[in-house]
Amino acid sequence: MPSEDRPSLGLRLGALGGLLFLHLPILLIFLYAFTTEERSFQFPPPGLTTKWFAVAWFDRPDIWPPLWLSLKVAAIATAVALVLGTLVSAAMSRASFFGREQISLLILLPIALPGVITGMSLRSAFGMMDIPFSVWTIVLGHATFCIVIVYNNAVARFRRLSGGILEASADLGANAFQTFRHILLPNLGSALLAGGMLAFALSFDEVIVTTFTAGTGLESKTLPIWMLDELIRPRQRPVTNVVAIVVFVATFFPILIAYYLTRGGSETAGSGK
Amino acid sequence: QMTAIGAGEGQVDIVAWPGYIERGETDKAFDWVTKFEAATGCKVNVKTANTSDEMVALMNEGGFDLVTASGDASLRLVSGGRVQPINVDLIPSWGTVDDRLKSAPWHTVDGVHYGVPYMWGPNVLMYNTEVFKEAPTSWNVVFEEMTLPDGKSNKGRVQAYDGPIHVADAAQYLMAHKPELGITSPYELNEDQYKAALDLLRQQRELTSRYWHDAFIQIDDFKNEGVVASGSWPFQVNLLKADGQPIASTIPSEGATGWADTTMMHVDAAHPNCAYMWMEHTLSSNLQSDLAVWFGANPSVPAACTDGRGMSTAESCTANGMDDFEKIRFWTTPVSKCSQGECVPYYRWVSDYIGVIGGR
Amino acid sequence: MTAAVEFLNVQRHFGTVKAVDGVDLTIREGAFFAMLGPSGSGKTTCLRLISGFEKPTGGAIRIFGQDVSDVPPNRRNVNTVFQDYALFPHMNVRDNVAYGLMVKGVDRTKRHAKAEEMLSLVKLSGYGDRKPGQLSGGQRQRVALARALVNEPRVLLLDEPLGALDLKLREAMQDELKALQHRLGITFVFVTHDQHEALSMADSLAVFNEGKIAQIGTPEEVYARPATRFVADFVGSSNVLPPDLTRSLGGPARWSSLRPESLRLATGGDAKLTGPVRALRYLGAGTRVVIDAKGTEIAALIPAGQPVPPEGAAAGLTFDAPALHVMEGEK
Amino acid sequence: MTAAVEFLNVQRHFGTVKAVDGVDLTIREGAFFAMLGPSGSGKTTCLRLISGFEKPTGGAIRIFGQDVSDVPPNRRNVNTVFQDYALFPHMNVRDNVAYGLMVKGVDRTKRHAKAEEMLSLVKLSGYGDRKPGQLSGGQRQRVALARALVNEPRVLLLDEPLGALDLKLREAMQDELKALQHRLGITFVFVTHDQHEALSMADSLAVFNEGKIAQIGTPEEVYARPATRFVADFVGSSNVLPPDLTRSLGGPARWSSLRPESLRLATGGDAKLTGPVRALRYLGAGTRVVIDAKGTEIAALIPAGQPVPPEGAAAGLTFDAPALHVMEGEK
Amino acid sequence: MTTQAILPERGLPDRLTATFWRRPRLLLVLLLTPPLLWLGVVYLGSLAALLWQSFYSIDEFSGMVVPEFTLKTYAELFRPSNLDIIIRTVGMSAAVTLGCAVLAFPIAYYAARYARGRWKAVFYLGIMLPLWSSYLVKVYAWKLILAKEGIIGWAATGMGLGGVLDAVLAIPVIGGNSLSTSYIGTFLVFVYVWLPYMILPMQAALERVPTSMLEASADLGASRSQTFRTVILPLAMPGVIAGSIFTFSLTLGDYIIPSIIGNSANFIGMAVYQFQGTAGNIPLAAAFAVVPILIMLVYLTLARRAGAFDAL
Ligand SMILES: Nc1ncnc2c1ncn2[C@@H]1O[C@H](COP(=O)(O)OP(=O)(O)OP(=O)(O)O)[C@@H](O)[C@H]1O
Ligand SMILES: Nc1ncnc2c1ncn2[C@@H]1O[C@H](COP(=O)(O)OP(=O)(O)OP(=O)(O)O)[C@@H](O)[C@H]1O
Ligand SMILES: [Mg+2]
Ligand SMILES: [Mg+2]
Repeated sequence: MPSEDRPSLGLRLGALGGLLFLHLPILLIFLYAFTTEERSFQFPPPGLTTKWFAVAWFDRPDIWPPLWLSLKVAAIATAVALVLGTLVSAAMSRASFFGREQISLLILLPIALPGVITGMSLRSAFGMMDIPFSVWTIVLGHATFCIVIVYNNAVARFRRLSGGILEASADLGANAFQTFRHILLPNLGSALLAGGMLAFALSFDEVIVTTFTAGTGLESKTLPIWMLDELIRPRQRPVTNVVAIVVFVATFFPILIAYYLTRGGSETAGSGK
Repeated sequence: QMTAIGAGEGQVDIVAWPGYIERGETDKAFDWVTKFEAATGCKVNVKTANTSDEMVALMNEGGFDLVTASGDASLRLVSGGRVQPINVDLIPSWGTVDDRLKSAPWHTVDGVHYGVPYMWGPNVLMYNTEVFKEAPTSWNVVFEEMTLPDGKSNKGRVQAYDGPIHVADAAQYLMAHKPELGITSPYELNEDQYKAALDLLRQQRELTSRYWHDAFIQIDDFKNEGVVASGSWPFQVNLLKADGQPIASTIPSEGATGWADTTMMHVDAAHPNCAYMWMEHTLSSNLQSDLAVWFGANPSVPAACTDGRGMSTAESCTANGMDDFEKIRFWTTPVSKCSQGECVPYYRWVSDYIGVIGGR
Repeated sequence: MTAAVEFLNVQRHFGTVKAVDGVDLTIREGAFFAMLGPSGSGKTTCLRLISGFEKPTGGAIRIFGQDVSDVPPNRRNVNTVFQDYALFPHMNVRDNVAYGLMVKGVDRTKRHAKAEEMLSLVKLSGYGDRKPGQLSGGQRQRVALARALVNEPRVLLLDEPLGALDLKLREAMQDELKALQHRLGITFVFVTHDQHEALSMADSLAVFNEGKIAQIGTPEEVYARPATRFVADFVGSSNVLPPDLTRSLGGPARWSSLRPESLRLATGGDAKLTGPVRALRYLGAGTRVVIDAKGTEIAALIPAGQPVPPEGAAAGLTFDAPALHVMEGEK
Repeated sequence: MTAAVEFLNVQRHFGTVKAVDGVDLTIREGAFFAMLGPSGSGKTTCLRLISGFEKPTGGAIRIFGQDVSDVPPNRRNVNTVFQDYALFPHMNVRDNVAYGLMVKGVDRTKRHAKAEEMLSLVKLSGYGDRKPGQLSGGQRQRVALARALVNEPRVLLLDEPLGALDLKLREAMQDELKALQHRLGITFVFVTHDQHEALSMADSLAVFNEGKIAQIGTPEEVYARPATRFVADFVGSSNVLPPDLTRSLGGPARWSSLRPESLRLATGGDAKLTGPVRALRYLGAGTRVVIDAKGTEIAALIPAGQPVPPEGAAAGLTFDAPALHVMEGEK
Repeated sequence: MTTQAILPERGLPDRLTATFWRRPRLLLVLLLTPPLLWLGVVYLGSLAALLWQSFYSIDEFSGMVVPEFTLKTYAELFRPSNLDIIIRTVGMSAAVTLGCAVLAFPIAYYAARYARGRWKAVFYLGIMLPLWSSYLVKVYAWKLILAKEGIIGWAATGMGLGGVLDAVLAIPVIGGNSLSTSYIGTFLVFVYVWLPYMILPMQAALERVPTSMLEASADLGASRSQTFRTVILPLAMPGVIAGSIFTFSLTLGDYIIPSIIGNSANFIGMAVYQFQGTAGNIPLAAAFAVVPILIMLVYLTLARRAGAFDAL
């Protein structure tokens, strides 16, 4: 487009409207964290109060175990996905080899197949092998679809990374491990961060696979499952909104930081070319 | 079968209907778990299930000790071998159980008891009192298209239960309005009777904008979706009333289906001692009495109405239909062998009802 | 004196592609050796065989007399200036240059001192704190050079290091590189597809064609006495004469070459080649005149200042007999 | 004859960057006009002003006499061959070429016929079904050319179209372009930073420096009589002589230029410039000898075949008086 | 010169490096083994286990699985009411994908082409943040928005547009008593929750379209809309397809949204969930699961041909 090209009115409205569409329901979630109703909502809210924040903080010890569990599951799943995703993307970025296409399909499968199927097949496999439900069964399910997220980010970066810098490192006397530590990791870092963040977010908010791979006890109730229970069984329903918006607000800055990190990263990585 | 109760295992896992096992979290006044846990050291873990089918599935999968199974699930569990016979001698309060329930066919097979009666009640017709100044007298408000007292059609303003057992409600309606079909029990339908019931349900599909299987979503729908009448449980009625909504319930002239639930024990129960302790607790504590008030149902121990161990009173029991036992046709699993000879079995109810909801 | 690099019948095939197909080569120590050839002729592959990024599928490679078939790139004291420089984008210039020392475990102050020394060698003192992204093309090129030199390699490989620079900068860098090699005395192996660059910089060059060496020798040898038609044509835009034309000009019935600058306009009757002028190209330092000598196009370079015949006019060209070079490599 | 393109004191500033800073320019119809200049001198911006992708911040542009300030790019009958070709990767070659006709609504068979015609013009008949990704650099360049020509533009803009090609291919394409322009008679505006290319192809050229035109004229004028030191230096590697040296050689006390090829080795006492030989560069067609004439480096091009003094030896150079060109543009 | 031409080997890392250099395949195998064990054995193994069960059947009365090979379950899958479910779900998935594509395009296009500096960050946050706010809470928020006495109804009445809303709801099949009990509502909520998954790959694809391509098109006489249709859209297509893999598959398998918003008619996800979880009919659930697997495999094959994998 010419440098003085301006977006047309229709495009601006479309883009702005789209963003609003994405955020209006979230505003509503904010609003209903302050409603005075306790059980089920109606519009407009009959009154506003801030007491639910206090209630969530002081009176609801049942929030914390699911929150920690979700953080733990997401952290472990992300870590596993980071390792496995980086390994495949490293392999896939190398010269072609037999079965490459099939592997790329396989990596994609857990995200391309609906979550019910992933969840149900893992569950029936657990059943057949008599694996008891635990944190690890949840992690197993989550890591499976997180790999592809990490992989996508890493493989794109590998593609952009000029192969030259890895050879340059070896040429200057670095062994494979030094090259990994000093060249590959710093250049891959921001892509892994972005992939990791997204994977974490997905895992943190996952319900569908989790309902299949989590046991029934309290100790395997992740935050989304807790929310599901809360929502179909309304007591102090605004508390779920409070939890949702606290998570939302808490993630605002990490996302912003990740944005600036990955943006900067893509620029420097591109300049190697 | 157990012969003696040992020390508790520290926990008991129960599959239950929503609202059945309260520990004072929804309402501080309703708590029949905390004391049990304190007394026995058995921690109670509850998995709620919204339909009988879900309960059967959960029990088939295992990992639970007890289930509050309704009549449309209990026999399936027995014949599937998922539950074990109960040694009533190990339950000291067995003798206080309502005689009408002690050997009810939905949990007693060949004289062997497979559970302890828990609670029973009718599927009432819940309605909005602003629309119905007077209680509707017939289920026709949810089955036939009509103009309601507020002058608007009932189309889109009624709901029905999202479980195949709802076919029985249709059959019961036909019992009264199409006697020529010769239906004697809504759970025993031959092909013609079954077909007529399905046709009625298809007609109902036109009126129903959403089926309910989740009690709380139904509550939301009565509040926000303009739903004014539906088959329901006293539980929702009570919650909505407590919220100040213009809601009431009735048993119309055709009668009502109802549920009678039994606490049954899994064959592979991992915590049998706690399970027995819980079964005893269900009969002897404030549970029967308070649950009856909470859920709007009837205790299996008649004394619970009057002995002041909980909130029930003789009046509240009467209001919940303690004396209507004979009028209620309790959920039982339809089987192919029936008093008419050949009946449509339950698995066809399942798939056909999915079809009806899908508009077929 | 041992040879710095030796190729003994080296082959590198990729499936059916014979990238390098039986190359014998000796690069003497301290040489400025150029590899010249069209795109795809196997120059880069040869360089990568020396640095160890490719392995020969046949033959052997020796570096300072030692067979290197089992020596991975990081252990060859041979460094490369990559065509795209391949600077590490996340490190500043100083760390880039010091990288080779860092991986060897040289301590921080020492390696930074050495890096500064290298940077001043390539006239970039004071740029140590910049990131590669903040440098111009020519500066990046010099950082790449400094980085490759920091390990004091015994052979420096340069893969078209000047390809991405514009003409002015390129000429300046050519001079610098030449001076640097002079000063350091390291063996330079330089890949290019620009014949001017190869001729003016190398003291020895190999012309590649389709994975084979077409000719090897000094620039003067290769330019003035091309062995084959391919070399004659590729190294400078020579006129290639078919056997019968060679004979009619007094040579044997063989292919021969005639450089445009050795031709001049005939005055009077001394014309050896005649025909109409087909094309004129002004080149600043002279004009290129192409005549059609009975089907063979012959180009002559007429120095600036001399009169040039108009397009279409008949013209005669002449040359001194020794300028006609018979190519031994062609039958 | 109207001018094809006219710039009247055109300016294009980006914030504080004066990319084009007061350019007056007239390109006559049918010309092969080159814009030459170092990187960042504003050549591309000028081209984009003609095609309409930039709007002048001052001055006016006329195309065939008509002011185009209000005419968007798609309505100017001016087409561009982009530096990176910008072929549509999702269309085959034929559809790429026919694109300009398709958007005009020409029907399928007609536009395909025309596309084939264009492809044969650029010698690519039979390549219509390939995707751009399956072509070599030179072939892509020709597709871009065919695509730009299909609309029969009255002005064709070429932004360094040969920059990405290697030397051999580039020379071939230069000849082809030149021939094509000859045949079609369209006005070509050609951007390059390669002075050889500009000199040999253009019949008129503008030398840009920092957003301004440093000199405009025929290649001969610009090469032989540079107006400023910048031009002398940029267009061919001229020797630039400071005023006192000019005067000592018999000229006025002004800056002057002296082309290397107009210098020759002095035999006997006719040396006008003397000094030690600083550098020798073999160029095939000759050798470049640089002497240090009292602080000013003077390069001379000695044709092949003549004896060349060794490095370090004292040498004398001479020239014919008219070769000394005094630059009017410098005080 | 004193340095050696060949440097000595220093310890294990160097030795391993040399081994990897001599046998590049070895490194490849080492890299691929852990992920392939995970995905190939654990994941594919589980899928196979599931599919295996689709050849079992269920005892109709007790609900216990009969572990004997039979095709009975597949016969059941082709019952009209089950076919309805499949068609309904695939139709909804296609509609949602289309809806997402249409809605995502302006956002992705603006973010890729025009947003600069701070606005770029705003767009990034604007797209990413909804991903971080609980899916369930969002869905319940929509229930309130779409309810008969919810926000849309309230706003429509307030603005005197009640008639428009009624007219929309009166459309046969997709209409209903209220937005929250109609297919329109289900569609809206699906589009909403999956929209970011469409925007991200689309934006990435659009960012890769070089500006010179658009200039070339304008230069050749194309108007904005012609450029859009003939250049931008085809070049952004791999991104759209990549996004559609997400939106299509996510819709195909979701069971929570249609059970909260909509008219109670089953979707594949619900059916699978109910047959497996509620009804315990694992064979039928497994047979149902085969449907999306087949659909997605075909879809992926086509997508790969369109080059969408590179755009993911
Ligand atoms: N890894 C590879 N796999 C397959 N073929 C290859 C590989 N590397 C090089 N080739 C082929 O080998 C031949 C020689 O390639 P090489 O890169 O050595 O040429 P070059 O002379 O450097 O050309 P250029 O001037 O274009 O860089 C080419 O045909 C190339 O396509
Ligand atoms: N859109 C823009 N915004 C800001 N500055 C610009 C823009 N376009 C060009 N410039 C600046 O204007 C000057 C002239 O740029 P232009 O691209 O015309 O140079 P050029 O002569 O074509 O150089 P090159 O040979 O490198 O292509 C440069 O300093 C450039 O950075
Ligand atoms: Mg190369
Ligand atoms: Mg430019």
